[in-house]
Amino acid sequence: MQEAMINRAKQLLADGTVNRVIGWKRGEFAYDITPAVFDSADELDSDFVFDDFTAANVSKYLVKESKKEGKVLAFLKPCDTYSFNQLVKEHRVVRENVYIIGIPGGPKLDAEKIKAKGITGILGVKNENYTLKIDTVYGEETMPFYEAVLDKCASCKSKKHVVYDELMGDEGDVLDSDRFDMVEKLENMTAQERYDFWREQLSKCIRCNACRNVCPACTCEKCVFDNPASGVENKAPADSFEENMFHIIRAFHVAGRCTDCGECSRVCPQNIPLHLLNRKFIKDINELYGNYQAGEDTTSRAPLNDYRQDDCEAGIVHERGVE
Amino acid sequence: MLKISLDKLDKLFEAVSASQTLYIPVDREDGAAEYKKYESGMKLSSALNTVRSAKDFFFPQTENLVDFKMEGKNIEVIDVREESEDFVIFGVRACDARSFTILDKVFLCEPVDSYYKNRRDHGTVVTMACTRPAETCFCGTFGIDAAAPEGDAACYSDGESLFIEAHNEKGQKFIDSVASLFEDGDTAKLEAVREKTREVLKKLPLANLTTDNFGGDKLNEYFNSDKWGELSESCLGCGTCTFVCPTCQCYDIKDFNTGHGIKRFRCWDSCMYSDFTKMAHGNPRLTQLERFRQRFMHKLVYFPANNNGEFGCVGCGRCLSKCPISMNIVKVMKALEVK
Amino acid sequence: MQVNENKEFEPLIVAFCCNWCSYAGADLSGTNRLNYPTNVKIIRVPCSCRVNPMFILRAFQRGADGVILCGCHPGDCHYTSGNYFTRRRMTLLFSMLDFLGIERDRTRVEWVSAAEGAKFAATMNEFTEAVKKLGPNRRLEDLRCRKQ
Amino acid sequence: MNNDTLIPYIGVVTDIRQDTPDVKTFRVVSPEGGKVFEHMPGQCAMLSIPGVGEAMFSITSSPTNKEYMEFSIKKCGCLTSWLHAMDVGQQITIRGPYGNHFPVESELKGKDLLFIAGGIGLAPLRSVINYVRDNRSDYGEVQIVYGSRSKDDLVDYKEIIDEWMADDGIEVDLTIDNPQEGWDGHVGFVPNYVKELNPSINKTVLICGPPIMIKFTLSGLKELGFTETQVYTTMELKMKCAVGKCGRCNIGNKYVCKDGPVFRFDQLDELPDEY
Repeated sequence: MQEAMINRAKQLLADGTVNRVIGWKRGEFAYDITPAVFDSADELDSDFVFDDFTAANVSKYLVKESKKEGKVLAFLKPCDTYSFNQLVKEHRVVRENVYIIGIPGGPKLDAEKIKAKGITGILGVKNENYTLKIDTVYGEETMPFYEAVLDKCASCKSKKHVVYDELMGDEGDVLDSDRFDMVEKLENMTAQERYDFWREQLSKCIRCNACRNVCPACTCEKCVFDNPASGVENKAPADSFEENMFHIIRAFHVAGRCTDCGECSRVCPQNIPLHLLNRKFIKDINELYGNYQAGEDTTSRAPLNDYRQDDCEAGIVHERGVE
Repeated sequence: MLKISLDKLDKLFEAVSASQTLYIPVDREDGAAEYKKYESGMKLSSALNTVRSAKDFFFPQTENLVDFKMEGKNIEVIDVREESEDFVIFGVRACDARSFTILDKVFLCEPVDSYYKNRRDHGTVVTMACTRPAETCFCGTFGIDAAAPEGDAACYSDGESLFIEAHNEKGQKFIDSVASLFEDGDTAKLEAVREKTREVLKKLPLANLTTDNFGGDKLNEYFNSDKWGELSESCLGCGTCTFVCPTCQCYDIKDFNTGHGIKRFRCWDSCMYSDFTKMAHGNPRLTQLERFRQRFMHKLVYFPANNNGEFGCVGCGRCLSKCPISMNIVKVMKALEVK
Repeated sequence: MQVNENKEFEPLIVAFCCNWCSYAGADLSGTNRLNYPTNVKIIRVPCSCRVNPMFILRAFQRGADGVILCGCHPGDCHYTSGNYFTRRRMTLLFSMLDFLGIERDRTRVEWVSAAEGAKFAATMNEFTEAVKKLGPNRRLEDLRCRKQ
Repeated sequence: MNNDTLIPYIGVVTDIRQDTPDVKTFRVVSPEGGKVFEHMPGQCAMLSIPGVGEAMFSITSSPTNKEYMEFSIKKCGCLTSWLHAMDVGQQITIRGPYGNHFPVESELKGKDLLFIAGGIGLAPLRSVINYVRDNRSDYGEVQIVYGSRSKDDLVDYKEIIDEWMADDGIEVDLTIDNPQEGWDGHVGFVPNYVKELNPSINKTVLICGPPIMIKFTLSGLKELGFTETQVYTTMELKMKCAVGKCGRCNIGNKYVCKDGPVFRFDQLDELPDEY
């Protein structure tokens, strides 16, 4: 696949369709790839990579890239196309300046999960029939492929590309995923249990803002939490309240716009399952206002920009789930 | 050297925690390790390192500096400082132990930061030698021997027993306080383990990384390098690298109005944030390129220029594994280096 | 707020009231000499839709034990549709607070028209009682703001 | 525990003078009367209103003034707006003195001095000018070139006319950007005016003002034959701790709060261009 992508990118560069390519760049190890912009065929040949670790969603970079001179080629996985489409819908990217090639999605791997198995000193990772052969300074180790799959890929919602100019590989379908299982499990706990669960999780937060900065839906020019005039600016969670507030408000601000790409949880250095907050909103929206998938199209009204006269009352919260 | 059997470690922890607060790295459910206040039953993590570094103990993420009470036109200043209690941090790795030396250079130079010094004076650092370094480790680049860590006292494991030796008075005091649990031990096997660790260290992918071409004398050369644009291109501008870094020490001072007084607190800040240098009349670092450059220039050039060539990095590898886009000091050094 | 064994816990209730209906309703309950607890502090907003989730959270941060949002009845919004948006927003927000384990009886939305002085007083009495039963807000408070 | 520099003292504002439409000068003393601390010309202090913020301001009064300190502050951000809204008698917090100072006791001693200021840039220089006036025999000729947008924007206009101009051996050259009714002095930008005045190149120059003014004045001075080792300036960047620890006010490896704010231009030349 990587070879085919590089070749196609080189063609498009050569015929002038695009003047640069956004993709992933090889790192020091087997897994530490960096999103990067490639300007030339040489750069593509030496550094472009597409493998089991290229999980990073490059859609958000296109907010900036699409406003530059010329057209950029972007390789988007199915989940990335949802993010991109949502950005198109919000007029955050200039669609004409992006040439999209839809590429097959994951499942992608999480190096942290390999390391959590106690495997360290990793020199190389190979996938042989869904068994990972990991070459380390301490000898070769193996582990099942599926145990190292990123959480966001394990509950993949769709293999379908919602926007592209051309497609490489086969088109997939929207999947019947189990992504709301954990939300449901939490809903069925008691309030005290839920409170304890979230306190344990959110107290790990170091307010590095990685979740916000990587989020394709968080594209405000100036975030309320960075604005000294907002009265809620905070840099470090000085109190448990601030941990809660940051994550509630962040999830709320992307409610109805979050495509569930899972980047927030992927980048969290403290492994907080932030996607559960977003999925809770998605699940509520689906149940209360009808199924809605952000990024699926560019014309429908977002659930929070819309209403029906017979919407349920807020008191419905009292009637659902466990107290 | 004194030793204690590894299966008696909980006895040691019980004894230490009976007289003072003890912090040890423990495994979390998600597989990561973090320092926790020791309570009976906790097991020492075997992980190489914690996600958050040990700098928290001396330079916490937020701390109250001073309180103010405002009444009419008058202000009352309330000093909230209290003498810290004695505490022990057990199981600090060699890289983190060195980071304290670097933080000391900042906080203990005149005028001494009394908040930091207070904790530093009351904290005893007991280090633990590494036996299974990871591919992200490059402490050797900064002259740190992972098999012989610094700290007030150091521990080494040979797989059966834990050996301990003091490096200074504070460490000796710690050992004396629990001496009854230790016995004299033969270090032959330990030496073999250390030798093996050093062999592994030599084989690590970053073993050949050197700082020879960095330092204060190439300030403008590196500052004006044309690589910064490409390197910082995909930087998200989050603070992960700074917050997990054991040597990043920049902070912000902020006021919080509680409704019945003002709390002035300081908290970690990141040079990666857009408002780090923002003033009423402008910002000298307007783009991520400048902010990104500041972080690495500080560690590789400015810090050594001001501190006799000592670098502001200990090679712990946290930023290598935690950066959301895997852009880190190693990639910067390799791309930037001018021979 | 300190819980004193001798003294009954008195919750602090913040009520966001829209200018056109609920605030007038509160006024009416006053002119009709209907009692509602002094625990309730009213904040007047142009429309219930003005209330941002942040307002609710900050009320809790600053010491509120319960937050109630009152607006015109659906269909009667002075700005035509403001309260419809409020309804969706607050439903989702309250559901999220519930998801985080915050007691669900601490938050409420009630539609009170300018003519419903009695409903306003009754709602406030009822809500204050409900919050009183829950005790002080501990799960969504900012310890720095707690009065010693 | 020792006193920590991050814990401020109280200062009482005893006098507020409206200098120009957007500059006020505040007189600050300690609650017991007298100065809160001693300083040298060019040093700074952190002023704050708790709950609003804290920022670095240069001390405008001369150390030779034993009764009080003065700060000339232009309204441009959040804290300065609050300071401008204060009434006399208001307490603020103050800590310092921070940074280095103009070398009034070493390099500048016995020299002919040329002060060049633009707008609020006069504030840090006023401290030196008055220090020099009070120790007149230690220094040679003194020339002050000061310009601003208009006559109303000249800070300390009264003091300039009544005191500085009345002194023997001090030449004051004022200029404003555009012609204005009631102004019969020079009209034009500071850099050009300095060139017109053609000062003797034996003078040591102290310059402060907007960056663009400094840039053009400096190149003008070079044309006249001045060297960078003759020219001093004072800088400002965002500061939080004021003691070189919080890590944001650096230019290269130099911290403006600790190694500055006074720099000689040859020192600045060695540093990266990031200010």
